[in-house]
Amino acid sequence: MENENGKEVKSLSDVTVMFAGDSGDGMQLTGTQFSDTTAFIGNDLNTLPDYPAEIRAPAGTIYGVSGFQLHFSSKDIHTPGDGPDVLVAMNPAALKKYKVNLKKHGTIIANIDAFDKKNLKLAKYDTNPLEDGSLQGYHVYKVPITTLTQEALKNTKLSPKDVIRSKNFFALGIMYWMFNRPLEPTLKWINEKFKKKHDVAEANTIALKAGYYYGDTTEIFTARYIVSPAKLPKGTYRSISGNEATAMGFVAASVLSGHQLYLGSYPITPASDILHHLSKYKNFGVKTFQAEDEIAGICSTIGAAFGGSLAITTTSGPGLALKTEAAGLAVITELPIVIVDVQRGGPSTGLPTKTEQADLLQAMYGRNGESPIAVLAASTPSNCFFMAIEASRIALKFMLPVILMTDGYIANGTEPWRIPHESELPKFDHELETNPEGFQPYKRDENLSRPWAVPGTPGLEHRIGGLEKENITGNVSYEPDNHDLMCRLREEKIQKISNDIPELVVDGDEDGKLIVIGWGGTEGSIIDAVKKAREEGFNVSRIHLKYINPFPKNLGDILSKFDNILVPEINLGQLSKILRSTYLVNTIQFNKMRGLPFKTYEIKDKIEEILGGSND
Amino acid sequence: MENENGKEVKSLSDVTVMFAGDSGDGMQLTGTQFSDTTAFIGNDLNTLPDYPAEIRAPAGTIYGVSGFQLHFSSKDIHTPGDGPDVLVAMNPAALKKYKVNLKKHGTIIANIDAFDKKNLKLAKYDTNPLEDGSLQGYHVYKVPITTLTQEALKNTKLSPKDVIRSKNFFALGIMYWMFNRPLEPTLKWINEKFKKKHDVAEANTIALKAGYYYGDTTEIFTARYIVSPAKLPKGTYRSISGNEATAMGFVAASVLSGHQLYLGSYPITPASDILHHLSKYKNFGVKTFQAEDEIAGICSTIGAAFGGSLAITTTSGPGLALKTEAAGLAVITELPIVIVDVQRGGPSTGLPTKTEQADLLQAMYGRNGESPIAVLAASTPSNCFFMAIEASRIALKFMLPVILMTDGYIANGTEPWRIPHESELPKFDHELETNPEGFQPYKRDENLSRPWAVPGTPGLEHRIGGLEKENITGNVSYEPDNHDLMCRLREEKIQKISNDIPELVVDGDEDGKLIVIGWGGTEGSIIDAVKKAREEGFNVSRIHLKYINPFPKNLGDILSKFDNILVPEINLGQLSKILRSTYLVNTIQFNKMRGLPFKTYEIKDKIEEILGGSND
Amino acid sequence: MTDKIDVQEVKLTAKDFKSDQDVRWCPGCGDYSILAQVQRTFPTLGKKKENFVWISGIGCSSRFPYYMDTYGFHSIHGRAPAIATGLKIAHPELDVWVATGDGDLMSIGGNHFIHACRKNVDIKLLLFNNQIYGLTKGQYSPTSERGKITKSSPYGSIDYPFNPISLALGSNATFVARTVDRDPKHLQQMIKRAAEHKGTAFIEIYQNCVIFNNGAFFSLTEKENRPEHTIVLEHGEPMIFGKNNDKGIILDGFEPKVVNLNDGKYTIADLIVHDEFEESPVRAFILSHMTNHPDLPTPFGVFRQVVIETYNEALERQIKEVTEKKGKGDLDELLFSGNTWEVA
Amino acid sequence: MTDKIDVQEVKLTAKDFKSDQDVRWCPGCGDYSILAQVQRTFPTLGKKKENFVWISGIGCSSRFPYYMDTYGFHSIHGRAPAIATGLKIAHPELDVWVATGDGDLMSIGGNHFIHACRKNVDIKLLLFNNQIYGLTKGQYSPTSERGKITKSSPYGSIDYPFNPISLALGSNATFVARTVDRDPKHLQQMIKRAAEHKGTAFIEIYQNCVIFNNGAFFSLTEKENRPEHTIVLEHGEPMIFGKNNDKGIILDGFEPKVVNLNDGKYTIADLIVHDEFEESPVRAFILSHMTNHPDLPTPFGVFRQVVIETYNEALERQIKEVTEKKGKGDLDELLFSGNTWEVA
Ligand SMILES: Cc1ncc(C[n+]2csc(CCOP(=O)(O)OP(=O)(O)O)c2C)c(N)n1
Ligand SMILES: Cc1ncc(C[n+]2csc(CCOP(=O)(O)OP(=O)(O)O)c2C)c(N)n1
Ligand code: SF4
Ligand code: SF4
Ligand SMILES: [Mg+2]
Ligand SMILES: [Mg+2]
Repeated sequence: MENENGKEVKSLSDVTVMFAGDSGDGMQLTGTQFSDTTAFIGNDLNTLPDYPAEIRAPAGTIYGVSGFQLHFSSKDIHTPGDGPDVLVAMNPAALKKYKVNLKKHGTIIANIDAFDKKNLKLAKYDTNPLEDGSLQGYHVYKVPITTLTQEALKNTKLSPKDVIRSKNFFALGIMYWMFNRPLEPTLKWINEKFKKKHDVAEANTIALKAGYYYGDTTEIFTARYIVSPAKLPKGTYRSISGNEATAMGFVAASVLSGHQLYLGSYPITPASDILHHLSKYKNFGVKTFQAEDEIAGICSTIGAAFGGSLAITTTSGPGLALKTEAAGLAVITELPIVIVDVQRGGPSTGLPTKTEQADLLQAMYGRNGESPIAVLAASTPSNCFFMAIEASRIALKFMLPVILMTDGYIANGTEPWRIPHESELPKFDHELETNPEGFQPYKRDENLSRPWAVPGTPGLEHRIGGLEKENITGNVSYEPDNHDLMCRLREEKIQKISNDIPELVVDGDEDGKLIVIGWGGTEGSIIDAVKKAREEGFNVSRIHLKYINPFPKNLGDILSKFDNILVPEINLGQLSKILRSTYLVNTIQFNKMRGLPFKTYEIKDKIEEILGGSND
Repeated sequence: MENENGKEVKSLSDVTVMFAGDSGDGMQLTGTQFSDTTAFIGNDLNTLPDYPAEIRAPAGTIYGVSGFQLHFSSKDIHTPGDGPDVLVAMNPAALKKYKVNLKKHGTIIANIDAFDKKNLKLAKYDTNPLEDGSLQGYHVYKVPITTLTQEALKNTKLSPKDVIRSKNFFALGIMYWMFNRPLEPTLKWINEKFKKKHDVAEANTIALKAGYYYGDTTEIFTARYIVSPAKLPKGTYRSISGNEATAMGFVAASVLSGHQLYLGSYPITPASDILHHLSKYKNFGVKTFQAEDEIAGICSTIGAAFGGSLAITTTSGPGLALKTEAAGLAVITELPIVIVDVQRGGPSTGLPTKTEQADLLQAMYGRNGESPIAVLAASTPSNCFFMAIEASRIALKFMLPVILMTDGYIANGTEPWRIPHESELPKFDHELETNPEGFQPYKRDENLSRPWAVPGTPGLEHRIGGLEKENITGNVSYEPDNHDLMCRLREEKIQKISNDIPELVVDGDEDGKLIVIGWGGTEGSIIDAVKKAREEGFNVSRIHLKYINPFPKNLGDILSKFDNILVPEINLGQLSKILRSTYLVNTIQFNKMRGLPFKTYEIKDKIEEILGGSND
Repeated sequence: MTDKIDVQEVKLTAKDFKSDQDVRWCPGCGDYSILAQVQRTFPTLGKKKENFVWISGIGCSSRFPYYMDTYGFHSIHGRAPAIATGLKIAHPELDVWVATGDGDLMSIGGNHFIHACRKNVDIKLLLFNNQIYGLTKGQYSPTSERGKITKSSPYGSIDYPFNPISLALGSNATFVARTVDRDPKHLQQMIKRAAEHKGTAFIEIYQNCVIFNNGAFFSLTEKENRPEHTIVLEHGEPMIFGKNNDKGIILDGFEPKVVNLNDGKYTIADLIVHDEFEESPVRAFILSHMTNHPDLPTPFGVFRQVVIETYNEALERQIKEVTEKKGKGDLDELLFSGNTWEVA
Repeated sequence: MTDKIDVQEVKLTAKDFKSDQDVRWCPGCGDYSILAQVQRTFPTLGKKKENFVWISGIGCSSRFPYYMDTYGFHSIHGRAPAIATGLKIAHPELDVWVATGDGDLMSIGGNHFIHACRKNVDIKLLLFNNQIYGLTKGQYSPTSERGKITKSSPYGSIDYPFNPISLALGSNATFVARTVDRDPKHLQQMIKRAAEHKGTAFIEIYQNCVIFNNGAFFSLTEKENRPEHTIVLEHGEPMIFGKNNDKGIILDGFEPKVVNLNDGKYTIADLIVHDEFEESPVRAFILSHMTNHPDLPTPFGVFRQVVIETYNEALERQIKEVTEKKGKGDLDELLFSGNTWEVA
């Protein structure tokens, strides 16, 4: 506890802030700036953007609120935080929407200018919460952010409307002051971003600084906080979202494998950003094709793979549903493609901007006939990078389609990422077939992989297709025994992959009363929950699946060593179903389908419930 | 053993015959005639057509062979027979293709006229099997069927080509003689069918009789057989295929429910015949729409259901894959549609004319998000009729989509069917909503079913759609808790159906060492296998699932009472997976993926293997 | 149309067609105008309120049904025409309308669109063409101009756009029209015309997306541009346009050409007289190719309307004919038909 | 085209394009002729054998790739154009051909068809139009005439057919032609023309299905009918037809009309002179509507061929431009771009 400028300075290890306002208030941008700066000064962090399905819902309404939650710490953290310590509410609707999650005794910074009659009514407040005593127990700072911004910018040449648009930078300034962050990264960003709009750059700069100085000089803030850098492994870091990491992972896979990257895709939330990112990388020879629909997306991808590209298609649940028939074609033709499914809330259109894990069974089984596919799942934003490479590597080596699952949470969420060098990345070992001698389209190697003989190669002319193939020759075959054989070979080939992926390492004791097993984007919540439970003396272990079909070889063994198996999933128990049928083990399901990542305490409470014996 | 016309007459209880020839030889027609006549005289019977994927493969080739297998008996039977006792081979390719299945000491009637050099070569015979001794051990009758037909028809006005086309009737005549069947039903059929082609009618009549008399008079046949009528329950019978039964079942459901029947479909083997049949029933007010693709097929069906029709769509595996996204829309809008999946060999285009059971997991899980659907499966050709009614009844009562699974084998196979009267059919109890008072689109009744309020009803104007709905009001809702609730309600609604379907009745002891559990089109093989095993002293029980989602209520109980659970499936273990995860029971899988129904002995051998203790 | 009119006892007003849902489009979005014009036109159609159904796919535009107090169905991306088709065929007494976007109808829904046109099902398709994917935040669409810079085409798109009017005509659509969000009166007229057409009616509505494609149609809609860059098609009228009505369109061989009516070379008598009802679609096709032509005005109005039996009419006719011939279906009779035999 | 020609050392013959698979179409099927003409034409194109790829969907016609000794892909129903598009974009050095049927391309594949036309991807689409679903044993297709009795339309179909040429033109296809299985020479010509076109090339081939739709085109293909019922389009030539070359086509307003050259009223100079290369598609569209017209001959030949940048060319150009501007992509540089910071 130091003193500076007459204000108390407190040291904290762990803070969650939430920027919330109208869709038009620029909250996503504000949150991103705060997180970039926070990463820059060395905190570990994790973010969760939350925006409406509407492009611009009418101002002031609750469904028009856009929020950005950000968790940062001097320790290693893995979730965006269960609820904010500090809520910046740019209007009443924002307060209404996010107050429920606010931590006990949390702080609210409210833009009182926006708390007028109209906005209160739109937010369905009968009385002004800033005045009716309903916020007792919270630290409420009422700041006339709009007025102060207008005041600060009164000498600029901007229109009144544009002036008001800078108010998010004012709010950001306050927060930078409160958490002791430098202004430079954002100032630099403003100058680059608005290079051509000098007026705007100037206004935002002034507003940011004004907010900072406001915090410093005004009487209302009595404390500011220091969150020291986290002890992260040495290296160069950047902040990265899952979609960006996925895109870069595929570029990396293209460079590593030597195959041109092809993406055939149709826009869909929350997967579109992968398309957006990859369409920028033309100088890597990346070819992106915005197809007429998801079916054309995957079919063009299959065409490109037939031709020798590292070919991928990206989508979300409804799009995956449309791709199933063609995915089956990739299965039977044994062509290497990667299908990325950035999961969102379903069924049907469902909750398009919310996260979920309910496409797993579709990925596993959603095709006609026995049509096995390899399934991988990324667990954090940065892990998307590695899993994109892994998905590519497996597809090319084993000559088969791979589905890589991510979800809306990790796709849009960000975390600091220690950037690997090319040399640290996985190796690709597969070859194009070029030798006509003894060539047979379905002759298999030790991995049961068939040769990749691409058009343009003299002497390897051959035909593939969706009718059952005779093993080895690849000719059409209606032979009963051949079909039985081929169905089993396709399945066996998937199982061969398990020789090529890492075994699971248990986090915690290798046997005991309870193991928590998760997959995909819930890893952060589970890590933190298990850690906290252990800190409170509970003996609980943990594993996390990134390879689902096939499972790592030692999974069955591990599970057999625990009395209880807890499977938290953001679905109604899909992994659980697979574990039960594969290993005949009982599972304790823990399912929430709220369009949101798990909160740490939810899983921790469940662990305690099990180990406390109250539920046995 | 009697004597008649100098020939021995043997009595048999059980015969399987196979008519096989070139695609152009009319074998499907011949087989159908034989089976109609056989049904007519009161045998129980079961058929298995087997035709090539090509429309007319080049004459004489093995892949151009078309076969029709038919099992008839004086007892209750359930399969088309493991292999023929008598093989009618119209050419060498037919002999080549089906000899492998011929029973020991079986009979071959070969059209020696077709065993010329060219045909032998096309059939890949180096030497003539009729002469090289390779058929030793079989009863081989070499009949110059073509020549004899030409001879018989030499006085008709038909062209030589047309004369030859009558040779299948000659062959049929021989078989009618051999098995003591009356000619009248076929003669009647000929006269109706060729009403307008008098010449053809005459030729076929002559050929049929000539074949019959040939059997009677010629020296080469030494015996004929009597297969007495089976003891079937009293009633009026007809022979019926699964597709025809499915079509009629829906017409019945339409009449019973009082809702106009709507079918939106896109042709696909082996489901097209349902479309063909239903398009004939315009005088029942049935509306069939041949859509531009499967997606339009199901979407138009959803539209019709929204409007108050009993609305169905029919397809096979690849089509089901295309319908998954829209099926999810039916799930979330809780609209009653029936999707019929006539399964065929997969993955992808696979084996389009062969049977398989490998779409079960796709039907269960092949949609994005938690998107539960009711799944029913018909078990025999005639059972399709009842299950079509059941699927309709459940869809309308519970307001949800239902998938009805059949397969290529039962769809094309036929069996005698005791025709039920309207009064014997299931009752429908559901109502259209008409009362605006207190109307809410997602208000649920005790079955969790929401009201069916159809456009055109004054005062019930409302909006539905694919975004998550608020329970009761049906408004769009992004509320986390509402989504969780709705996902669970949709699942719970499926489970409610189990109150409305029959419990399983065990065939055999209610506990013991082994129970065989099957689903869908394998029932016949399993019944016969279990029966035979029991006859040989093995204590084995049996249940068969026609309702898969939800399972009948007592399934878990039943399974828990047996030491071993054998699950024969024409896939790699899909029902098995569901049983294991649902009940945590060990299963013994028995899987063949040969595009063919199980042979009775295959399952029986497996039963013996298990109970003999050799495999424990 | 008289057989369909069934005058309501209480006269409907625009308000009767407003649902209780808050409208959630961006302030300034062209969709608001389309909604308002529909709500204004529907009460004038003399049809029963409960018989109206709005079906949509996915996109900003596809939110439309929520705001209409009629039956409505916000379905899945691209499939609205197929759902509408099933509904109309099954229940021909309903008035089935589709609200759709250029991504929804021209991209993923293209097949259902051309087949609906071909089959002449009596449904109304309103294409909200903003030449962009709005809901997914701004990717180019199949109607975007080539070279457009968007999120998915950072270096400019390389796709050539569809001409939706030409595509509809190439699919034999029986009613094809174009209008624009900023001309409420014309928009109302076109809605009314579509409502009165028996058969698939297609209206392309140029719609401004203020957020991702603002001003896409300003060259056609703003006061200063409009008279010189657009021409309004009127049946039986010569094709005249221009600020001073001093320009006209003639047919020069196969191609339309602008002529000046003031320079003495041409008179009104030389101009093409518009004929909406011509059986052949070739005239309409020629006019459709005046769209965004550097030298020609872009046409608005009804390009084509021909009346032929609709799919739903044909189906009802066939059911009637078969029923008359065979008698109304009897279930027992059906079940007991064919070769039957008795077991005693 | 010269840049693409790379003369083979060994001259190819038709036999080089015959695969070792037995052809399994019905005896007498029109598909045999199409196969033969392709095998005859390919060796004359001066292209590398290993660069040819045939892609098909599902249908009798889609068995085509098995019989060609090139790379081949018998894919799924309706999707061949999408697969071909991906292959060509990714690997523009290949010559990508699609064999498809009227169900495959016009029904389930309609969307990919119109989008391939619009995008002008350099692929060749050969439509085997037998106006029936062959492989599924005889249902009417989107090109079947109305009233057709088939398995799925026992009382006559109530669908109006597509005119595939009009649909292609409505989708802005850059190469559109029609030919027929029974005219081997013309078929070969059209194949060659398509091969030489840069951009999406669409050929409608009337193809006789002997089993389910025998004789569908006899009124156009049989000796006695052909001269009076068909007209062969030739660039730069006046549109003349008839047994004695005594009839011609003029343009009467918007509509083509048959005139007699012998009655003294018209001479050859009055006739339409065909122009394949006209930029606007309206002429071709007018000609397309002569198809199956009671008073007009059905045209065969190239309706339209225009050359504009293909999708694949544009993509390669853009990659080149961006690479020139930004330098060839470097992975480390990409990974380390943006806001980075060091942890020591
Ligand atoms: C199957 C599927 N694919 C993709 C999407 C994502 N998506 C939603 S709307 C849309 C396009 C919207 O554009 P448009 O139809 O022009 O409507 P607008 O928003 O411009 O009115 C897309 C690609 C989806 N919801 N479902
Ligand atoms: C997804 C899917 N739907 C339907 C089918 C069934 N099917 C196979 S070919 C075909 C149509 C064939 O007609 P066409 O394209 O005209 O080809 P043709 O046989 O006449 O040459 C259909 C409906 C299929 N194989 N896959
Ligand atoms: S994004 Fe564009 S189209 Fe969508 S609501 Fe906003 S302005 Fe309208
Ligand atoms: S069914 Fe028709 S199209 Fe198919 S192979 Fe036979 S003749 Fe040819
Ligand atoms: Mg749009
Ligand atoms: Mg066809």
